[in-house]
Amino acid sequence: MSLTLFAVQTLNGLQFGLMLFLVAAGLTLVFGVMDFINLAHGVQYMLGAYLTAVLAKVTGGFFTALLLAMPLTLLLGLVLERLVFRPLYARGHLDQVLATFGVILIVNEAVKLAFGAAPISVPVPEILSGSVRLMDGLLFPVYRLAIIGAGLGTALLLWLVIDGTRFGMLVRAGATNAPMVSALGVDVRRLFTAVTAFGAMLAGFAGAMVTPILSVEPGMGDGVLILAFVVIVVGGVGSIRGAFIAALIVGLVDTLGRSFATDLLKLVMSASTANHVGPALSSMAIYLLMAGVLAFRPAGLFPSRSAG
Amino acid sequence: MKTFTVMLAAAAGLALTAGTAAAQEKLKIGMMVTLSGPSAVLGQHQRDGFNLALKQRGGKLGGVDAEVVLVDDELKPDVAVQKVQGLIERDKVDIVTGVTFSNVMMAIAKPVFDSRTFLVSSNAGPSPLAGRACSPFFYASSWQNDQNHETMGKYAQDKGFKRVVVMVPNYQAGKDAAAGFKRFFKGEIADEIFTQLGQLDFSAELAKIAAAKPDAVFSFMPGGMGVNLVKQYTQAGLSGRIPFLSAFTIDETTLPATQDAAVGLLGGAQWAPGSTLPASRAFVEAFEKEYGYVPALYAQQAYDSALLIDAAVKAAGGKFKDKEAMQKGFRNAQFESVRGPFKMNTNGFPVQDFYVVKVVKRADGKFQTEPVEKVFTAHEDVYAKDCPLK
Amino acid sequence: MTAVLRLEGLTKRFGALVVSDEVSLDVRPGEIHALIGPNGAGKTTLIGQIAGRIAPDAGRVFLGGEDVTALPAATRARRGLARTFQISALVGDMTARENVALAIRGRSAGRLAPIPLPGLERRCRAEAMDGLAEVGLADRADVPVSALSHGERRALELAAALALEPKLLLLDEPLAGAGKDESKALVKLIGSLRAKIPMLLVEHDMDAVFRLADRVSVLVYGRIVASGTPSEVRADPLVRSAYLGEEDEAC
Amino acid sequence: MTRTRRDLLVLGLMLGLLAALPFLGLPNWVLTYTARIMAFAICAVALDLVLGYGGMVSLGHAAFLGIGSYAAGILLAENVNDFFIGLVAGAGAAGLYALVTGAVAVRTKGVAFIMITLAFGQMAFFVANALSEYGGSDGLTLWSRAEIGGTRALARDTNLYFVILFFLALSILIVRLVTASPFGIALRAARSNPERVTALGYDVERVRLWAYVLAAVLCGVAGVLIANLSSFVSPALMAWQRSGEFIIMVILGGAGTVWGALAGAFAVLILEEALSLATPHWKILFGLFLILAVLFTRGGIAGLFDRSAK
Repeated sequence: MSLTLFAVQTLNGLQFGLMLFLVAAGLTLVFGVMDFINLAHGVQYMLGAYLTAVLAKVTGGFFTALLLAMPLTLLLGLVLERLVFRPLYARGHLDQVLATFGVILIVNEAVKLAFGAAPISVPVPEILSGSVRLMDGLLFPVYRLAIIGAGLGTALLLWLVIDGTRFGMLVRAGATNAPMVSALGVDVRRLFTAVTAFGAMLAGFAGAMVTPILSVEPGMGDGVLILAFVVIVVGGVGSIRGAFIAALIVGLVDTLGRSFATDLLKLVMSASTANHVGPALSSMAIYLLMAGVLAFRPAGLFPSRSAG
Repeated sequence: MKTFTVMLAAAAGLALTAGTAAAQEKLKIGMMVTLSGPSAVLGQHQRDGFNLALKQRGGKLGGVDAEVVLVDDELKPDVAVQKVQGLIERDKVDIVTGVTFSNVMMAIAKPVFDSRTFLVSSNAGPSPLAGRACSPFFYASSWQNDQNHETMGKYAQDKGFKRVVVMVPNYQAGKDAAAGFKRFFKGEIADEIFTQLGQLDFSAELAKIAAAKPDAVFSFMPGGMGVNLVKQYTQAGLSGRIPFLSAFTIDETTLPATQDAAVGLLGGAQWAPGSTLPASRAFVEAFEKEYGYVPALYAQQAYDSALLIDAAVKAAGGKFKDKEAMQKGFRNAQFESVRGPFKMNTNGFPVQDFYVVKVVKRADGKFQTEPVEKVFTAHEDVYAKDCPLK
Repeated sequence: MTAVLRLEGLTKRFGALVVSDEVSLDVRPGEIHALIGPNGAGKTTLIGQIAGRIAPDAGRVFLGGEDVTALPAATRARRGLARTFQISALVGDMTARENVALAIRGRSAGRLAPIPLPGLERRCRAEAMDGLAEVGLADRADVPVSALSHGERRALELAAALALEPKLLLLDEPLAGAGKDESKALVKLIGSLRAKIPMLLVEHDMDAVFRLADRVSVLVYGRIVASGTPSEVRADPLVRSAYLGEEDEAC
Repeated sequence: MTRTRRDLLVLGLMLGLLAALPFLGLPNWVLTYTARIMAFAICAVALDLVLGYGGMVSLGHAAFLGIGSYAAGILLAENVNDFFIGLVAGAGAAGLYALVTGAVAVRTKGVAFIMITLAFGQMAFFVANALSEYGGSDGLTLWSRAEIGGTRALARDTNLYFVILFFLALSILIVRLVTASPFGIALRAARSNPERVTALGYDVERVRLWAYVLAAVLCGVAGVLIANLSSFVSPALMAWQRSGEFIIMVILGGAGTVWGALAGAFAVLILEEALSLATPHWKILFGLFLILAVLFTRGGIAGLFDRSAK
C-alpha cells in the first residue's frame, strides 16, 4: 500500500463524497425546512438522468441536455409537490414515507415502460473527455474533476444563497423553527413550493451529472437514496454544512474501506479469512459509521434544529 | 390398393390425433423470470427467446398445444417460492422454466421437485443442483454456473498470463465465478477484489488494479454494474493496456449502454450472436425481426430450452404427463441447438463447447459479441461426478 | 433538620458560556423557595440539572440528604422528586384520571408489569380520584387532556406530580400562559399545598412569587446574586438594577 | 370500552375464519399462501407494538425475521431437527440481537431511529450474505422440515398451517395483554410525552428497549415458521425493503390496534399477488393505491372502520 495509492484513493473518496453531496443537498433542504421525508428524491435523481440521456441523444449535446433537463426536473418537482406532497406537510412522517414510496414504485415502473429495462448511457462530453495521469498506469478522467467542481460549486452556491439572501434566511429560519416563519408573515405555502421545486432540481442536476460515468437504468435512484439518507442523518438533518461534511466522510470511509479493509485484515488473519471478512466489513462500513455517530450524537454531527 | 393403404393410414392418423386430443389437455408451462428491478432485462431476453421458439412452432411443443403462464419472481426468493407454488397447484403446470438467478433457483427447487414437476433452467445453474442435490426433474439448457468462468481461466492459462487480478461482486455467484476461474488458471492471483453488490463507482478498485499492474483482469459484473465498470475501466485508461477478461459482463444486455467502451473486451460463453452456424444465424435474424434488438445468450438459452422441451415431449410420444417417459426424453433429447453440439449429461446439465467471445461493432451500428476462439470442446462441469444419478 | 433539596456548587458550561455558575441553594421542609431571574439567567438549565435531564460539569445535588447527582431522571422521580413543566406536559391522548393513574403506577413496584394487574388498577383508580379531587378536578376525571382548559391542565399536572407522593415539588413556571382568574386559582391551590410538601418555585409572576414564597433566590447570568425573605430581596438594590431593569425587555 | 370489545370481536372473527379455512376444501396452495401471510402477520403485529404503541418507526424489523429463519435453517442444515429447539434458538437469537442493537437505538428518536434501525438491519443482511457455508447470498435450501417429538408431523402443510395459526393467535394475545398492562400504558404514554413519563419515575429508554426486544422475539418466531414453510432461507428475507413492507402493513391496517396490523398484512400481500396476476406493471397500480390510501384515509383500515361505525 504505497503512499501514492493512498493519495489516489483519498481523491477517489472525495470525488465519491461530492457526488453524494449533490444528491443529499436537496434532500436535506426539503427535510430541514418542511420536516418532510421525501423518498421520491431518488426517482427525481433518476428522472434527471433519464431526461439528460434522452435529450443528449436528441440534441446531440450533453450540455444542451443538461441545461434543458434542469428546468424540466424543476417542473416535475412542482407537479409532484402540487399533487402529492402538499396535502402531506401537516401529516406525520409515516404518511409521507408511505405516499412517497408509492411515487417511487410508480416512477420506476413508468420509466421501464417508457425506456425499457436495459441500461442506457451517455457519452462523456468531448470537451471533458480527457484525462490526467495520476500514477503509473492510471488515468483520472477529467470528467470526474468536473464532478468535483460541480459538487464544490453547488456547495458554494448553496452557502451563498442560504447565508446571503432573503430566501436563504427563510430557509434557515424554517429549518430551526417553522412556526416562526409563518409568524413573520411569509406565505409558507409558497416557500415550501419553492424549496421542494429547488430540491427536485438539485436531485435532477445530480442525476444529470452522473450520466457519463454511471449507467442510466430503472431503479438507479433507490440505492443512492439510502446513501443520501445516511449522509443527511450523519450530517444533521436540515444542515447543508452537515451534509457537505458528512458526504465527504461517507465517501472517504466507503472508498478507503473498499480499498484497504481486506489488505489490512490480511495483516492479522489468514488471506482467505480476510477475503471473507473484509468485503462484508467494508459493505457495512458506512452503516457502522452511521450507527456510531447516532449513538453518540443522536441529532447528527451538525444539528440545525434547536433543542427547545 | 395403394389408395386404400393411404386412406387407412390417414384414418389411423386421424384417430390417433383425435385420441391424444381427447386424452390430453394442453402442455402447461410456467415461466418464471426476473422482470423487476435492474436485472429485468435478463428476464426479458429469456421470455422473448422462449416465445420466439413457441411462435415458430405454431404454439405447439412436441406436437402438443402449449400454454405459457408468465410470472415475475421480483428477484425475491421467498416471493418466488410463493409464486411457484401457485404455478404448480393453481395453474397445474407440467414444466417450470426460465429462472434467471441462482438464489431464486435454490428457493424453488425443492417445491418443484417435491411435486414431481420438471424444472428446465434457461439460465441459473447453481452447483448444488449439478452435484449432490441433482434431480431427475432438473434439466438446464444453459450451463453450470462455473463453466463460463472456467473458460476464461483456461484462456488466461493458455495465453500465458502470469499475474491476474480477479474482481467479482461479494455474493455467492461472484465467489463461484472466482472459484471457476481459478480452477483452470494456475498462475498468480495478484489480488482478489470483492466489490459490493450493486456498486456504482469502481474508481477505488481500478486504482488498486493499476497499482498491481497485472497481466490481465478477470471480472464478473452482471447488469448495470458491468456497464459502469466497463465505462470506468475505459475512462481510467486501463482498456487496451490490461486485457479485460469477463463472463456475463459484456453481452447484448449491456452493450447498448457501454457502446464503444466495450469494443475489443473479452468474455467467455457457449454462444454469441456473431456465431456463423446456420442455426444461429437463422435464430438471430428471426429474433431481431420479431423484437428489434440483438439477442444475448440468455435469449439463446431460452430459445434452446423450448427446443429441448419440444424434443423431450416428442420423444415421449406427446405423453407429457408420463414422468418416466419425459425423463428419458430430456436425457436423450435430440435437437439442433443454436449453439452447436449439445448433449445432456447425467446430472441434467449440458455437455457443450465454450468460446472466448469479443465485442464488435456491426455494420448497422449495433454492438454484439462474436466467438473468436474455442476454449473447451464437449466440456462437462466438475460437479457431475458428485451426482448420484446415472 | 436536613434540607429536602440541597445544591452544592452546581456548574454547567455550554462551550465558553457559563450557564450555571457554582449555584448553591436549599429547600427546607415546609417551605416554598422561589427562584427568580431574567430570561436567559439559566433557570431552565438549573432545573434540568436538578431533575436529572442535564448532567452538571461540577457540583452535587442532594435529595433528602442523599447524593443523587449520578442518578437518571426517572430514578430521581422515584426517590421523591416530582416536577411540573414550563409548557404543560401531559399525555395528551389520555384522560385526566389516566394521567394521574400513570403517576401512581410510577411509584408502585408493578409499574412495568407486562400483564394487566387488576388489583393495582383498582387502587390506581381510587387514588387517582382522590388526587383529582384535591386539585378540584373530580368532575373532569374522564375528560381527555386535549379537551381540558389551560388552567385545568396546570392543576392536573400538580395532581400528577403529587400522586408520586414526592419529597419535593419542582414547579417550572406554573403560571405561564394562565389568565388572570386562572392564575388566582392556581396561586390559591399552590398555597394550599404548602403544608403538605416543600416546593422549589420558578416563576415570572412577581405578585405570585412574593405572595407564595417563604424565601426567594435571584439568579442572574447563572449566578445566585441574592437570597433571603421576600422583603429582603425586594429591598436589595443589586436585584433591582440587575433584575427589574431587564424585565421590560423580557416581556 | 366498546371499542375494546369491538376490536376483540373483529379479532375473534378473523382468527375463527382462519381456523375454519382448512375445512373448506380449498386447494393446497391457498392454504400455504395463507400460512405465509399469517407468518408475516405475526411480524406485523409485533411491529405494531413498537411502531403503533411505542411510536418507534423501525426500518430494520425484517432482520429479526431473517435471524429467526437463519437460526432455524442452520440448525436443520446441521441435522438438529427438533422444532422447539429451532423455535427457542430463533426467538432467542432475534431477541439477543434486538437487545444489543436496541440498547443503542432507543437513545435516538424520529428519523435518527429509522436510520439507525436500518443500519443494524443492513449489518445483519451483510453478515447473512457472507455466510458462504450456509449458501451466502444464494440462500439455503432445507431439504426437510423440522420434527415435532421425533415425528414428521410438520411435513403436512395443514399441520404447519395450524402451528402458524397458533403462534399468530398467541402473538396477538401477548401483544394485547402487554398493551393493556402497566408496561404497555407507559409505552403508549411515552410515545406522546416521554418527558412527562420520565418525570413520573419511568425509565422510558428501558420501556422502549423491552418493547423492541419483545417484538423482535415474536418476529424471530415468525422467521422460524417461514423457514419451515418455504423450506428455504436467504438474506433477501432481511432486505430493508422487507422492513418497509412491514411498515406499510401496519400503517395501512391502522397502527396501534393489533387487528389493524393483521388486516394490513392480508391486504398488502393479497393485493400484491392479485395485482401482479393482473398486469406485469402492477407496481404502478400498487403505488397509486398507496398514495390514494394515504391521501384519503386516516388511521388505515381500522380507521375506516371507526368512521363508518359512527
